[in-house]
Order: sequence, then C-alpha cells, then structure tokens
Amino acid sequence: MAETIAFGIIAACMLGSGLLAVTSKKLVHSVLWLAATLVSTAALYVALAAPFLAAMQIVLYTGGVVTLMLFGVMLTDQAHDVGAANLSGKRLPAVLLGLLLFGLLAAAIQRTSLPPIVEAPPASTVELGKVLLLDHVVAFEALSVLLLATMIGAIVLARRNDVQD
Amino acid sequence: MPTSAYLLLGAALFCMGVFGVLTRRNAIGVLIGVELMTNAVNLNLIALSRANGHLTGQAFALFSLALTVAEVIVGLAIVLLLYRSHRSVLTDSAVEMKG
Amino acid sequence: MNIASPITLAAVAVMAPLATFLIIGLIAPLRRSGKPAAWVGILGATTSTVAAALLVVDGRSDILIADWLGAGGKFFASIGFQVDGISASMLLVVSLVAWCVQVFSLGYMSDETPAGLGRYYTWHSLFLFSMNGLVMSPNALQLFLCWELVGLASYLLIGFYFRKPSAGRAAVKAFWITKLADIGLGAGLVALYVLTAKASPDGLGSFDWSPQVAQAIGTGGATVVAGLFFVAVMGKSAQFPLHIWLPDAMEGPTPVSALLHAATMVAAGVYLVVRAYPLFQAAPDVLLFMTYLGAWTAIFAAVIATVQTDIKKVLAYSTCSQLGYMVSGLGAGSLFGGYFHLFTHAGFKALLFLGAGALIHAVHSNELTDMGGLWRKMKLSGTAFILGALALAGVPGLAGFFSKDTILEALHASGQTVPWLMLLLAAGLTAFYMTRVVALALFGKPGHHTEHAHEAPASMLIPVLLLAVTAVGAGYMGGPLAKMVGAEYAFHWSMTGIIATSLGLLGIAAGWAIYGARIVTAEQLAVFAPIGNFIRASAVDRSAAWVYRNAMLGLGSGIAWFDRYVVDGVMNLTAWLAMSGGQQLRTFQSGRAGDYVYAVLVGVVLLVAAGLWNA
Amino acid sequence: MSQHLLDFTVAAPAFAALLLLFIPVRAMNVVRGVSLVGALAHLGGAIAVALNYDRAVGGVQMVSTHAVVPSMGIALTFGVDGWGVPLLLLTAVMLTTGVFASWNVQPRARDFFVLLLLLTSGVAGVFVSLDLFIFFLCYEIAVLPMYLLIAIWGTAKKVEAAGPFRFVWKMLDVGGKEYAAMKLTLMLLAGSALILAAMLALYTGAGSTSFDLRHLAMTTYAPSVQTWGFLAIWIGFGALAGVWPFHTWSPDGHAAAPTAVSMLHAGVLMKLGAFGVIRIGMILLPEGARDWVWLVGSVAMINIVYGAMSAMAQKDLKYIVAYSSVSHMGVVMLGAATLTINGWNGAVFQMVAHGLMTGLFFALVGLVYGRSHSRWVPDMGGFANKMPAVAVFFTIASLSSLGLPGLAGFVAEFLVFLGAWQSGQVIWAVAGLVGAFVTAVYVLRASKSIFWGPGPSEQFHDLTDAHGTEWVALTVLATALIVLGIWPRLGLDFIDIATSEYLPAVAQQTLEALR
Repeated sequence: MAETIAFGIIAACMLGSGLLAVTSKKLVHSVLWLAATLVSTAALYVALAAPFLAAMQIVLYTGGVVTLMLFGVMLTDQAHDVGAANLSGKRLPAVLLGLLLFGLLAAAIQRTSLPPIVEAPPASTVELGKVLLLDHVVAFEALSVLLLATMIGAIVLARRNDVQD
Repeated sequence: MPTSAYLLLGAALFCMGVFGVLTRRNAIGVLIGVELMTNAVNLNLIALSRANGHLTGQAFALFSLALTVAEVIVGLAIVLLLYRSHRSVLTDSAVEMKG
Repeated sequence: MNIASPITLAAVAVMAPLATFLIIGLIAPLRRSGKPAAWVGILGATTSTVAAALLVVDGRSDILIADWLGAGGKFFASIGFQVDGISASMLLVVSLVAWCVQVFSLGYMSDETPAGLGRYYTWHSLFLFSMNGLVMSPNALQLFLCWELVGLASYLLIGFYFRKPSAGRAAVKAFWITKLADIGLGAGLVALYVLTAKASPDGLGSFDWSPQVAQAIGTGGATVVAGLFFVAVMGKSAQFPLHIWLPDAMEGPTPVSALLHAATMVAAGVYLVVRAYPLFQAAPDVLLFMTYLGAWTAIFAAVIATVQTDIKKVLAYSTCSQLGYMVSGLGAGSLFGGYFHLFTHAGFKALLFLGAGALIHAVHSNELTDMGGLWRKMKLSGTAFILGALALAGVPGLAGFFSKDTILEALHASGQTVPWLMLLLAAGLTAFYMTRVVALALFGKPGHHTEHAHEAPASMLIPVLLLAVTAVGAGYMGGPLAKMVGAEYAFHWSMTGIIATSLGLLGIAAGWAIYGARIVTAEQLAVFAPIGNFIRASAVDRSAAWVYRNAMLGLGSGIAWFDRYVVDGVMNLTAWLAMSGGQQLRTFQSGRAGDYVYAVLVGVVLLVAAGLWNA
Repeated sequence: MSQHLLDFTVAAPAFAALLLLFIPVRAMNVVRGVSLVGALAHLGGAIAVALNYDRAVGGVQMVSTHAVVPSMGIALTFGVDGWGVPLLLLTAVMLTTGVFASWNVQPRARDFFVLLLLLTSGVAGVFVSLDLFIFFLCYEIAVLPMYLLIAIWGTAKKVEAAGPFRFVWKMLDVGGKEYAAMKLTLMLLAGSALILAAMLALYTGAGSTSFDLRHLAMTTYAPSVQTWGFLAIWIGFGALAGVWPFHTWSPDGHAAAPTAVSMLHAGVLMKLGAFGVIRIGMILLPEGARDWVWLVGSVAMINIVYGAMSAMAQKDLKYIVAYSSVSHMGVVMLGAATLTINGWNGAVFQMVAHGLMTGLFFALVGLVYGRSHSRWVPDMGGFANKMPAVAVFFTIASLSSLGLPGLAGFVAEFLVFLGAWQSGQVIWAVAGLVGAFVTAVYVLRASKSIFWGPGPSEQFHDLTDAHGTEWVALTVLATALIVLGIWPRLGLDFIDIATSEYLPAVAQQTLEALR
C-alpha cells in the first residue's frame, strides 16, 4: 500500500512537472521543469531496482543535459524570450494527436499480457558492468566512438568560422 | 506495482513530449520535448528489464542515456549555428530544405 | 602415276593459294612492292594448276574430313576434301583459268601502282583459295562456307578501283544481291539438317548431298531443300531476275571479269546443282522450274546482249545467257550436259574476256565504237577473240557446239518443247550478237584510238592463246569428261544439232550482213529499238532499286523514327512523368521541421492503430 | 593452386584498381602500366582457367568457396563451367584490348582505369559465380561504374525534339551524355529491381538456406514462381541484353560512351544480360522458361529485324554499330529461346563472337572518330586512301557482323538458325536470315561510304592509319574473330559441354531429341 502511494506521488510529480516543462512560456522554466521530471524518473528507477541508472540519470541528465540546455538558452539570448514566439498557434491538433497516441498506446498496453514485476534485490553494478562489457562490448565500444565523434562534431559545428580571418 | 502502470506512465510522458515537440517553435523547446520522449523510453526499458528479470534492458537504457547526451550536444551545437546564421532559434526560420 | 595421294594433291591445290594469300596479305613490304607479289600469286596458281592436273591424271577418288561443328558431344558437320571426277576436273578448270588470268593481269594491270597490284594479287589468291575449297567440298556446308568467301573475293575485286564511286556501288550491289539469294542456301542447309536429323536415330543431321540423303528426306523434303538451294544458284549464277548484279560487276578489272564473272565463280551455282544433283533429282518440280527459268534467262539475256555498246556488257549478258543454258540443261535432267557446258564455257568465255581485255588495253575504252578495225593492229589477239566468238556461237567443231548440242539434245529428249525452242532461238541470237561484236570491234570503221593500238605484250598473249586452244579443243574432251562424271557421251549428229547449227550460221550471217557488210543498215533496224529499250535490264534493275530505296530504306527510316520517338519516346515519357510527379510532390516539402514532425507522428499513430487493428 | 585460380582471375583487375588509387594522377605511365598489368594478370588467369578446365570431366570445376554470411547461406563461391571458360576469356581479351584502346584517354585517366578495371572484375565475377547473391552483387558492380564512365568521358549529340512526345524534351536533355548515362543506369537498375525480387523468390522458394546456384537448381519451384519469376528475370536481365522494347538505352548509351567503354559494354556487359536470362532464368526456372519461350523468341525476332532496320536508317556511325548490337543480341536471345543444343551453343557462341566483333567495331569507330572528329557517315568518304589498315579491319568486322563464313559471327548465327528451325519455329530462322541480309545492306553501305570513293575531303586533313598501341586491339580482336570462324571448336567444345549438361533438364528432353 505504501508502495502504491509512493508510486502515485512520484508519478504525479513526474507528470506534473513534465506537463509544465512543455507548457511553460519561459524557456528557462521549461528547462527547470524538465530537470524536475528527470529527477522524478530517477526516483522511479530506484523503485525499479536500478540504482545505478538512477544515479546516472541524475548525473548525466540533470547535471549534464540540463546545464547544457541552460547554457544554450543563455547563449542564444532566449532567457527572457517570452510569449507567442515560443509557442506555435497549432495547439489543439497537438493536444488531440497526443491524446490519440496515448489512447492507442494505453489500449496496446492493456491488451498485452505483461509479466509482473519480479521482486528481487536491486541489480548490482557489478552485474550490470558484466552485461555491458561482456554481452554488449561491441555496442559499448561503438558508443565510445560515437561520443568521440559527437565531441568533434559539436566542436566543428559550434566553431566560429571567422576565427581564421 | 504492475508493469503496465510503469508502461502507462511512460506512454503519458511520451505523449507530453510529443505535444512539446509539436507546439514549440523554439529549437531548444523542441529539444526539451525530445528529452521527455527519450526519458519515457528509458523508463519503459527499465521497467521491462525488471519484469523480464534480465539486465539487458538496463544496459540498453544506459546506452540510450549516453546517446541522448550525444544528441543534446549536437542538437545544441546546431541551435547555436542556427542562431548565428539566422539570429533566431525559431524552427520556422530554417526552411532552406524546402522542395 | 603415283606421285602423291589424291588428298595430298587436293590439299596442295587448295592450300597453295591460301599460303600466297597470307604471304602477300600479311607481309606488307612484299605486297607494296607490286610485281614480286604478283609472281608469288602466280606461283600459287601454278602450284594449284599442276596439282589439279596431276589429280585429273591420277583419276582416283578419296575423301578426307575433319569434324567441324558438333552438338551434345557428337559432330555433325565436317570440312575437308572430296576428290572425285567432278571435283578434280572442275579444280583443273578453275586453277587453269585462274593461272591464265593471273598471268594476263601482269600485262593488263601494268599501269597500276605497286601497292595496288599487290592488293590485286592478294584478292586473287583469296579467290582461288575459296574457289578451290568450294570445288573440293565434301558436303553442302563447306560449299556454303567457300561460296560466301568467293562472294567476298568477288566483292573485293569488283571494288578494286575503290576510289571510283561506280565501282563501289557495283561491288556492294553484287554482294547484296548474292547475299539475298544466299538466304536460300542458308535456309536450305538448315532445312537439310533438320530433315536429315529427323530421319537419323541419334538425332544428328548432316549436310550430305548423297542419294541416300535424298531418299531419306523424300520428295517433299528434297523439294524444299533443292528449291532453297536453287534460290542461291539464281543469285550466284545470275539467273533472271537476280542477274542484275552481273553487268554492273564489269566495273572490276577485265581479268577479274574473265575469272570470276564469266568462267568460274558464276559457275559455282551450276556446280552446286551438279554436286547436289541427287537432291535435285528427287525434286522434279524444282527441275522443271530450272528448265524454264534457265531457258528464259538464256533468251532474255541474249536479247539484251544484242543492244549493248560496251564490249564487257555484251559478254556479261552473254554469260547470263550461257548460264541459263547450263541451268536449263541440268533442269532437263542432263547432269553431264550442264557440266560439260560449264567446262567448255569456262574456256571460251575466259578467252573472250581476256581477248576483250587485250582490245580494251589497246584502246583504253570499253566502247565498241571506240574500237573498230583493230584486226589490222592485233592479228593474234583478234584471231583468238574470233575463235572464242565462234566457239560461243556454236560453230561445229569448236567447243561450244558440242556442249550446247548436248543440252539441246537433253531438252529435246525430255520433251520440254517450249524451253527447247527458246534455247534454239537463243543459240541464233548468240551467234548474232557475237558476230556483231566481232564486226564492230575488229573490223568496221576505225575508232579514234585505233591508230595508236598495238598488239598485246607476251604476258597477255600467252594466256589468250592457251585459252584459244581450249576453245577449240575442249569440245573433244566430252568423252573423258563424261567418264569422270560417271555418264556416257559420244557425239553424233541429230535433228537438234542440225537446227541449232543452221540457226547459228543464220545468226552469223545476219550479224555480218548488218554490222560487217552493212547490207542492211543499222538505221533500218531502228524499228527494233523499242523492243531493245523495253527489255533492257534497266527495267529489272530499276525495280530492284525502287525496292531497295523505298521498301528497305523507307521501312528502315520508318522503324528508326518509330524507335527514336515512340519506343524511346515512351521511355522518355516515363522519365518525364516521374520528374513532373516530383515537381508536384516537392510542394509537400515545406522545409519546416515542425511539419515533418507532424507527419512522422501522424505516421506513428497510424502504424500503432494499424498494429492494434490487426492484433 | 587451381582452387584459387578463379579468385585470382576475378580479383586481379579489382586489385589493380585499388592499387591505382594510391598512384599519383600525374604518373600517367605508371597508371597505364598498372592497368595493363592488371588486365594481363586477368588474361593470364583466364587462359590458365581454360587450360586447366578438364573437358573430359565437364561440369563445374575449380570451385572455391569462402563463406560470407553463413546465417543466410551467402558464400563467395566461384566455379567455372563450359560456358564460363570462353566468356571469361572474352572478358579478359576485351579488358586488355580496352586498356590499349584507351591508352591516351583524357582527362582523369587514372579514375577512368579504376572504373574500367572494377567493372571488369564484376563482369568476370558474374560469369564464374556459383552463388546467386554474389552473382547479383557482381552484376551491379559491373553495371554501376558505367554511369560515371559515360557521364564523365562520354561525348554525345542532342536529339531534335519531334514525335508524339516532343513536349518531353523541355524537361529532359535528350541525347546529352548525362542523359545517356542516366538513362542507361535507370533502365538497368529498374531491371535490377525485378531481378532482386525474383532472386528473393528463388531464395525463399528453395528454403531460405542457401544462395548456391547448384542448390537452387535442384529445387522445383511452385508454378507461380516459375511463371512470374522467369518473366521478371527475362525483363530484368533482358534490359541489359537489349531486349526490345527495353533496348533504347543502348543506342544512346553506346553512342555517348568513350571507346573502351563501348567496347566493354557492348562487347561484354550486354552478354551479362543474356547470360543471366539463360543461367538464372532458364536453368533455375525451367517450367517458366518453357512457358515463355514463345515470347522470348518472338521478341528476339523483333530485335533482329527491327534492330537491323533501325541501323540501316542511322547516319551516325556509333548509332549504326549500337543498333547492330541490338540486332545481334536478338540472335543470342533467339538461340536461348529455341531450347535446342544448337540454339544454346549458338547463343553462347554468339555472345563471344559478337563481343569480339562489336569490340573491334567500337575500337575502329573510336579510331575513326578520334582522327576525323566526326561520326557523321554521309560526310565521310575515301578514308581507305589514308587509313588502309583501318579499312581492312572495318571490313573484317563488317563481314563478321553480316555472318560471313570464316568469321566467328557465321558459326553463331548458323547454329542459332539451325536451332530455331529444329524447335519448329521456321519463322524465327527466316527472320534471322532476313536480319543477316539487312545487316549486309547497312554494314557494307556504311563501310563503302566511309572508306571507299575518292579521297577524303578537306575537312579530314589529319587522318592517319592505325599506329602503336592501336594495332594491338585491332589485331587481337580480328585474329580472334578469324580463328574462331575457321576453327569454331576452340570455343564450341567448351560451350557444348555445359549446354549438354544444363539443357536436357530445362527442355525436359533427352540429348538425342535436342540435337
């Protein structure tokens, strides 16, 4: 029972902050609400016995991504940009589409017979590491290359062309 | 909690992301929507990993996490570039790909 | 006589010209040097002639074949040499005439550049090789191979003066017409193969012309095969209406005309009938057709010959006419008659052409009117020419008389009255036009080149005189020749012979009266001019040209237009539709990322819905 | 050694191409040298294959297998049968002579040779591939470089707007070299799409375990796969073989392509199409083949006569030769459609004969065009005065084209006509003979108006005879034509082995009945 209540509270936090993240007029607020959503999700990860991922979620997402986004907002002078320019007028179709999609997905989930959550001790980081570095080592290495490429790509993209002049 | 609860939660979050992507004109706003969507996906992955009692789902979530970071970095770089060339980050202003 | 085996001799006779062809053709410095190349060519011809003579003397038959084409691990076509009486005697005729012509050419072609002379002898060697190969063919397929090669040599030699547009046209025309006719031979070979394959246990056909084959394929099959073969004969041996290439072929150097277009190559058609005679005998319809067509060609060409002013054209039409005799004789069932005439005709027609060549060489013109009175200047060549003309006219005692008589006899014996009458009439006409040629060219009013004319050089005279001997003597070879062919022959006077002789003498008298003694002036004969104009070859010629220009080229242009603008047009239209469709579709691409996201999400919704629907 | 011989032969040109990429563009002689060595290695390999092939044993020999995707049953399997030997030799000869013919190609010679060599590896791969997937892969490798080769090194002339679809001209650059290249590529790729579909049907129909042709050949496919699969393969490969009405890329493509490319394309690549129809379509789908031969043969008949008639109306030298290829490829398809030993032997022999002949033709056309800067036949005349050797070679090619005995073309056509008559379709044989006659008309006319007549006019002032490396291509090709014409068993003995092995199953008759 307590678990259900906890789940309800976290879910409500997540959905609420998520909704605010997509509806806030101020971009900075949006980013901050996104951070709140991500933290709530991290809490759910803990509930799903994935502490390592919860930690990563907070470190990478909330620490890294949100910060980056804030930088982005600042750098592009959007901090105080408020109002219509941020939000397009076509809100009703978007709401309908979102609701329709949710309805369909919910129906799909309801129809599918899913295995119940197995109550087990949280997965140890050691095991996760084994899975990562034994079963999926190629993907892991590919990911590292991807990150390197991302880094180089970001530098190339963001570099000012007039530096040479 | 049943697995479907997590999945429904993920679906709801995903649809919010969809809504965000559709309504934001600001490129960073769009990125926020995308983040919500990937987050929903990660939630599903972990929930199903738990349900199946196998860690591969978590490993995937981890990869997805890293990919998201990469995506945000490149996305923001593009936003900066867009801002520099168009003095605006509104997605409507970049229509050079018009057929 | 046992010098060498018959096969060795045959191989030498065939391969010697091939060797000279390769030597002259591939060794460029030799070819460009002219005279030495000519001597190499003559050496080849000499070797062939000697080998052929030994073969005739030897008299044995033999055959050597090598597998050439196969199917499913077994061979059905072979090439090689077949030595028997017919091939040996024909080989001698071909080689001897070729030798005479090649020697004659030394003098006749003396104005040619060394490189041109080398080329001339290259093609001559190619011709002799192909023709000898044709003669020695053990089956119809090899005969066809060589038949076409002979046509190639003819094409190259007619077009020898390739800078002259008319020579080019004539060469191509000759090739086209004979090639058109050769469709018949090709189809006939295919039919022969298929028919024999049906009758054979292992499914393999053959290209043999033996009586067994004729029996196996039956009358129906033989009619198809022989009929198709005969189409090719009509082309090669210049039978109406496919004769139109032969007069044009006179664009080639005169010795070429003597060798190819009078004595040997045009006789290849007749030779084919001779060789494949079992097949023809099994097809009476074809034989009947041959009798009539040959007779018609004989008289038709003879009439045209009477109005020609170019000496070579007269001889060309005369060749058509004489080939008509041979075909008609073969059609009447006389294998020996046709072959005998081929044999004698080769000698005196080569003589006539070489003699005409000597006259042309003297006055540098082909026109009868430019000659005139050459007798006084060129006694030897003139005598030889007159001997040839008399032999052709069928004067008793000379070669043409005997062979023509054999054919007429055969027609009479087989009861073919109409062709028989036609051929008799043609005999009279032959005598008439030859007398006309002799009267105009050798006697009569001197032409303006006659003054500077002089007797031909020795290289030209020797072959002419040698051939003159054959024109006199070949007729007496009938007995031995018949034995080689496997027939019986002994001359005796008959009603036909008397009529033909009288008609011939009448023709000579009339010719002399009009053109020699001028008792009747040519002007008084002008009433016959319309007939001459009407029957002129140009009528056939013109229709052929019309067919070529309108039917073939016109159809070709039409198809090419259709291909370019309709077939390809549809392809282009497809491309155009795709591009236009693209132009329409591009408006969907607004360029705004938001629109694309909408599209993607709508797509996702639809896919999920579809998935649910099906689940 | 011998099990890697085919690997070596196929890979040699590709390896040379790879090597060329590391050679500086300016080192022209090195570029040529490497290309030539690659070509000669290929030729040597092909000759070694021919010498190693044991005719007494027959069948597929010198098999080499390297698994590529074991889970799908894809393996790089090469093996040579009786057809492969002459076709491989043909490819090698064409590449070698093509390298000589493009000795002075400009600009970007290195890139040209890279593409040329790569393409040849693809062609050779198709001829000896025993794996359907690799077969298709090599096919695409052979076809695709063509686009660049034509679009970069080609020359072309615009076609005037006319006909019922003249509005199309506004959007398309009809006749331009990019147009020609694009048209060729698109039409052949459209064919490839059909082949791919049929290939997947074959693969799944045989249990989705292996692409090995020998495995597929043992499978009996469902009637629908037979019928539609064969049709798709016929049209798909037929597009490359110039089957009417999918031949229209050929005149424009061949006319626009540079000399060596025309040589290889008309000489070898078009054969891939016909080879594909027989090797894949007919052998793997015999029922489908039997259902459709009436159509294949009838269209081939159209090809022969229609192509020849079109050629007769052309005034551009390259178009004449290109249309003659359309006509002659009809002979190949006709032979295939007869389903008789002679027909098939003739079809494969015609592939070789036509390859050599058309290669010689295009080499000569390139030579004449290079000297006279004109392809317009009516303007020419009297060229034999200045270029006698070229005239002789041109005559040889013409004569082979019109099927003169003593040259390779005759043997092929004669066998095909024998087969056509044997198959009971006399009309096919007659159409073939008529086509041969029409060919005689247009090739001799072209030959006459180019080379005969009074000396060349003023505008052709720098005509010279063949010299240097040009002799190599001309001599080799002409000699091959003559040798095969005089002694056809050199090729036929190989071809007959494979035909005797494959045909009885396709025609469902005994060897005796098929002869």
